[in-house]
Amino acid sequence: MTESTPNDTNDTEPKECIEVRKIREAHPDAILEVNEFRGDTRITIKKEYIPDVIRLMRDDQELDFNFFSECLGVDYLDAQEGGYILGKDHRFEVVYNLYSLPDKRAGRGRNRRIFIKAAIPEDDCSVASVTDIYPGANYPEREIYDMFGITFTGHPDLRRILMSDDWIGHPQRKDYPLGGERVQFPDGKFGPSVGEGVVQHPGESFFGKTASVIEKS
Amino acid sequence: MIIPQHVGPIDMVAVIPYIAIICVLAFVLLLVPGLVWIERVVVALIQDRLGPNRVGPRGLLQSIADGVKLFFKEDILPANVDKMVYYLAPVLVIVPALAAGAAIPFSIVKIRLDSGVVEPIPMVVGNVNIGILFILALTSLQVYGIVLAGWASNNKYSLIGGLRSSAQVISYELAMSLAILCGVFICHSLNLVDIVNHQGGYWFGIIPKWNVFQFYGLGAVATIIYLIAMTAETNRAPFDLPEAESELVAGFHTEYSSMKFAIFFMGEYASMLVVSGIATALWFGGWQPLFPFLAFIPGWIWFIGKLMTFIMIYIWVRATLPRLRYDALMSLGWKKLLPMALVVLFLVALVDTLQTPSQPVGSHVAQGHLAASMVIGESQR
Amino acid sequence: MPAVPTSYYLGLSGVLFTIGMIGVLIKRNPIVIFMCIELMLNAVNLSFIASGRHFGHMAGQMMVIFVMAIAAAEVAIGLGIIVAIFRTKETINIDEINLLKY
Amino acid sequence: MGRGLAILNWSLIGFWIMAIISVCSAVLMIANRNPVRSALFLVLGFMMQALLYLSMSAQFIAAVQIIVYAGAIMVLFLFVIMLLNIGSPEALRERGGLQAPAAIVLAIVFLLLLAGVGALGGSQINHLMNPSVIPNYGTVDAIGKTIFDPSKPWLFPFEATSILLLIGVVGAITLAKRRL
Amino acid sequence: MALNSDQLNTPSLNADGIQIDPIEDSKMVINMGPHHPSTHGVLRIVLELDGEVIIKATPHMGFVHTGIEKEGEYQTYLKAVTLTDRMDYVSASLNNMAYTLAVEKLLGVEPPPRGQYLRVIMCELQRIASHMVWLGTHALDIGAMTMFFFTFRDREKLLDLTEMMSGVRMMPSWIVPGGLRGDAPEGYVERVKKVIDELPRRFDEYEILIDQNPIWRERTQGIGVIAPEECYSLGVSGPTLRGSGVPHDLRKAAPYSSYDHFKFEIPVGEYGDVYDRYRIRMAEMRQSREIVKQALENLPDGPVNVDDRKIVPPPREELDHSMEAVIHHFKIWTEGMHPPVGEAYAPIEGPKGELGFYLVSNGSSYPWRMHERPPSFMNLQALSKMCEGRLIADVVAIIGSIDIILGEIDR
Repeated sequence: MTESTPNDTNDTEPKECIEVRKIREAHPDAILEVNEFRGDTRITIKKEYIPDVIRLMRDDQELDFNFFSECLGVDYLDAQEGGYILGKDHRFEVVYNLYSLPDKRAGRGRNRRIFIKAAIPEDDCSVASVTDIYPGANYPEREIYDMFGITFTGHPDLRRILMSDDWIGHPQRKDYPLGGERVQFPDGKFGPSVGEGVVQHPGESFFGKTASVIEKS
Repeated sequence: MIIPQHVGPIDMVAVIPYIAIICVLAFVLLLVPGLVWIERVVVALIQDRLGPNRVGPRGLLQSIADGVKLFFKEDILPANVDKMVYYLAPVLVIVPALAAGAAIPFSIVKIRLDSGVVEPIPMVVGNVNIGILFILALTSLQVYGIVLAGWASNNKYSLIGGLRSSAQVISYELAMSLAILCGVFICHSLNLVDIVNHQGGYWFGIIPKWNVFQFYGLGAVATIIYLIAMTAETNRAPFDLPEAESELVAGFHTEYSSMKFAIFFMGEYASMLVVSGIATALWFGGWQPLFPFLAFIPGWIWFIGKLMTFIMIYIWVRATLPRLRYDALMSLGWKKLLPMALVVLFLVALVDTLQTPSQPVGSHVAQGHLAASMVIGESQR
Repeated sequence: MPAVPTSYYLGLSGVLFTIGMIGVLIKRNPIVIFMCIELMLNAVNLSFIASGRHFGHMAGQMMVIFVMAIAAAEVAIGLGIIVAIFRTKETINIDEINLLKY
Repeated sequence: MGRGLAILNWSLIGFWIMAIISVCSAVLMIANRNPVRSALFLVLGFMMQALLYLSMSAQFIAAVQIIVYAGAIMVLFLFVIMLLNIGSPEALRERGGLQAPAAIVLAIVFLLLLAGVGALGGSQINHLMNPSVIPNYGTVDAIGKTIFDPSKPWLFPFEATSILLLIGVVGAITLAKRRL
Repeated sequence: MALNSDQLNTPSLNADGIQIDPIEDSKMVINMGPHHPSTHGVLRIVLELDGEVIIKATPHMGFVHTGIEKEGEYQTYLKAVTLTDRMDYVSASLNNMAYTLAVEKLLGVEPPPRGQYLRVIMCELQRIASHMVWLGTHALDIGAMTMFFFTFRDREKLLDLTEMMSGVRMMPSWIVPGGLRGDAPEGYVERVKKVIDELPRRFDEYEILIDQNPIWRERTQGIGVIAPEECYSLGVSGPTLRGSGVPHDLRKAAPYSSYDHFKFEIPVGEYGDVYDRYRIRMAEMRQSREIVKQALENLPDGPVNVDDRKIVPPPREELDHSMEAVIHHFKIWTEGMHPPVGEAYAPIEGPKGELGFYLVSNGSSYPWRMHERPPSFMNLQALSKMCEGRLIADVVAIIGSIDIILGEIDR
């Protein structure tokens, strides 16, 4: 926050925070977008550069993002209208939440948080894993894989983490069908559903009658 | 109270062992539900909560209700178990515990023989001259029930629990045997009736000549070793590793249900009672009263009172202490208790030899060597 | 009280010894073979005690004490060896433990 | 007791019961494929032997038999069986061949030999039905006094045995420990 | 399992027809959980054992996955508060707080001081309650069962306070965007004072029971050691991180909700073992009590909510005479609030560690993406590292010391 002095946004070359500057120095064409909102900086970069940029964040003495807070996925698909919201040209983003943890004893850390976002298009739903840089990315990446279907190349143990292993689909995608759970009501009819008729729910997840429905959608 | 030898056609002297059998069996088997209730109430008191209070007055009938429930529960037989061993294991747990009660004298009755002589007859099932050895032999068999239950259940938790438990029982049996041998040295007898009789009398008319006070504090050390070892021997907290529910679910009896589980439960409490009874008889004077002026209280009340004190200690310890870890348990048994017990045994033998110079030294040395050889023999396991 | 003749005990001892011997010869599992050896030792113990009683001599019981002590030592070492072999060879089949053969 | 009933005295009945049980358990032990069950049958046999010792008024030996054999040695066996996980019957398949018949033939020969020896030398033994009784025979006291009597030859072997046991302890630990 | 050579070629099958692997040097795989008493919920840990020594511990979770994050996308910002209660159910207010702070960050508002102080009081009381649950279950795992009853007895009193404030004992949902659902009731302050005056005696009681107990020390000291560097890279935070000697507390490092007004200390461990974590949580309970005490003493007067009718519904009495109030009331309850487009992450120091909510707003009244950074989830990653080479008995001590809540891990 101290490094990023607020500047006139109309300026074509706004004064950038140190993280952006460092990334630009190392990888001139990595950054897609820099977003400042309520004091937080979010840097969207091309997904090919993710391991390098994360490693830079960790290893650079001036940046010193020693603490891997988490990473999460976001789906920007507008399921009703089609297309992506907020004018994005990629469907998914993986947000790496890094923290420069102030450790007075070791004299480290700047008490600064940065959000690195990887832009991931729908047709190439994968990104390099950062587990070798931060081992703590293990579970969050598995969760993103589980929930969004984004594969992390180089992840040591990429399995579903929250859903059962035989689950079909990735539930937090915006186009994942909702409702239609086959609940038997007293009058013998099935419960409320989305759209017309009964949508078979992936809750019946064993590969069988419902699998084809989900895989088509 | 003095009983004549012949009440009607019955010869009381001959009948006493049978009365003792009934007493021991009834005491152990009836007290087990009572013990469960006592334990729950006392633990509840310590833990600042109500405890059983639903069934009967003050929850008194709770254990009976539990027993009825267990009796009518489905008897589950897990898949792929060794049926013979699986059914045998609970029996092997409870039988040695009950049988060991046979050698414990719990009271004395005075009988006026037909000749007019008043003879004190001990209430004991089998007044055998190797009573202590008998008890040691039976306690050493208890491990079978546990290890076989663990193995036969075809469950990893059970197996680990069974192995743990048997290793624990075996290691603590050594310290326990040595501590018991200290008592044998003090009393010069392997017969528990003789041992209790030896503890009659008072120093200065007030301090009872119990083994725990004998031999300049060595008796007390041996008693403490025995008490620790007996807690471990019965798998009770803080040595309740085999059934440490937070680690091994329920240890060796994870897969047991219904009455078989109840039998394990009863076996645990029965062996608690038995080892407490041994402690009472061996260290705390059995039926001997605490003070001479309290001699009017019958011996069996003294015995049960002392026994219940140990049960209370059991419960108190259970409510207070965390559980030991397994390796710490083993190192406590092998590295602390066993050497301590050996040293105490040596000192006791030394004091004994010095105290009684008139006797040939050989017999004491003999006892010491025999003890040592037994210990070494057991340590092979 | 009429006692059981000593020869009965000796006969029983012989039978038990023979059964133990058969076990040693036909079993593959070294642990069971070990158990058979224990059985044979016990048969011998039985004859010792019977003879001791027969002649009213303590020597029989003395020998039994020694046999038990030695059996304990033997079992400890023997089972230790079996466990060690299992660790290295992954098998305890007596036919396959022939390291010294070649 | 009448002469005709002498053969049916209680000691003898007890002996036959114990003898039959011990022989049966021994046979079952070697006939069983499951080592755990074998061990259990052996324990049963040991118990019977302890009872036989008791019937020969060797109380101390009987107690030690249970403590050492049933309580210690067999538990050790069970431990090893369970630790090596060879408890399941399939673990070790007994292979046939000539071994079993040969063993049985040998055993019969051996038994015949024993019987022959018994027939040759047993005549004196059979005459002595009642053993000579010495006071306190078989008690701890008698055994202790016998072992430590300097005039008898048992003291040195006894001490030697204790050293042997010590060696056994050290050896077992050395073998079992992966790294000392 | 011993196998003959011919058996090795044809792997043996068990009764179910499943192939049995030849065991490598007596390695044993044990399923700890999901129905295991000491996994604090339905966690399943696959332990690979060599004897009783753990070679590898692999946690499997998801058994109580309820899809709260997904559900949050279909609730208005105000209604989603109730979902957050269900994540870390033993300290629900702190979840509300983190979520609320994230929404407020999106909105760019901050409640007035009284609201902030009351939030702090609620959160710190819940932190104590959460640590009490932890202490009770942790001690129960290690075998000191009396502690469990002691802590739960005292936790009842803290839950009573929550009930007095919100009417609910476990899931208050009282902290909402814009402030609180309502002001503290009559007599709340006095009652809180009474309860917290008694707390130090209770804490002493706990410490008497186990603090110096040699068995407890032996079970906890030197167990589950983790270095600060490992904590950093694994994302381990909270008492576990402080146990390793890092004096990091978000209440100090990035003060929120006027935590900078209070004096308190960050307890730090030395060795990073289970005992240090236990000591830290004990010290934290005392520090939390201090914070509550200070907050009660300096509790300012005034409103508890922001004065913005687009965020906070108008008070009930205004509805009777103000048409505008009725419209606002209707709008806020049917449509909800509209934060600007943007993304916000608001971390707080939860009882288990850094508890943050990541919200993505597309300008509608529903969050586009609601994500919690679950501290237990991240801390659980350290389990495998802490367990290696230890015994089964240590696993339960270590799980207890990480203080996991499966509702939070699985969400």
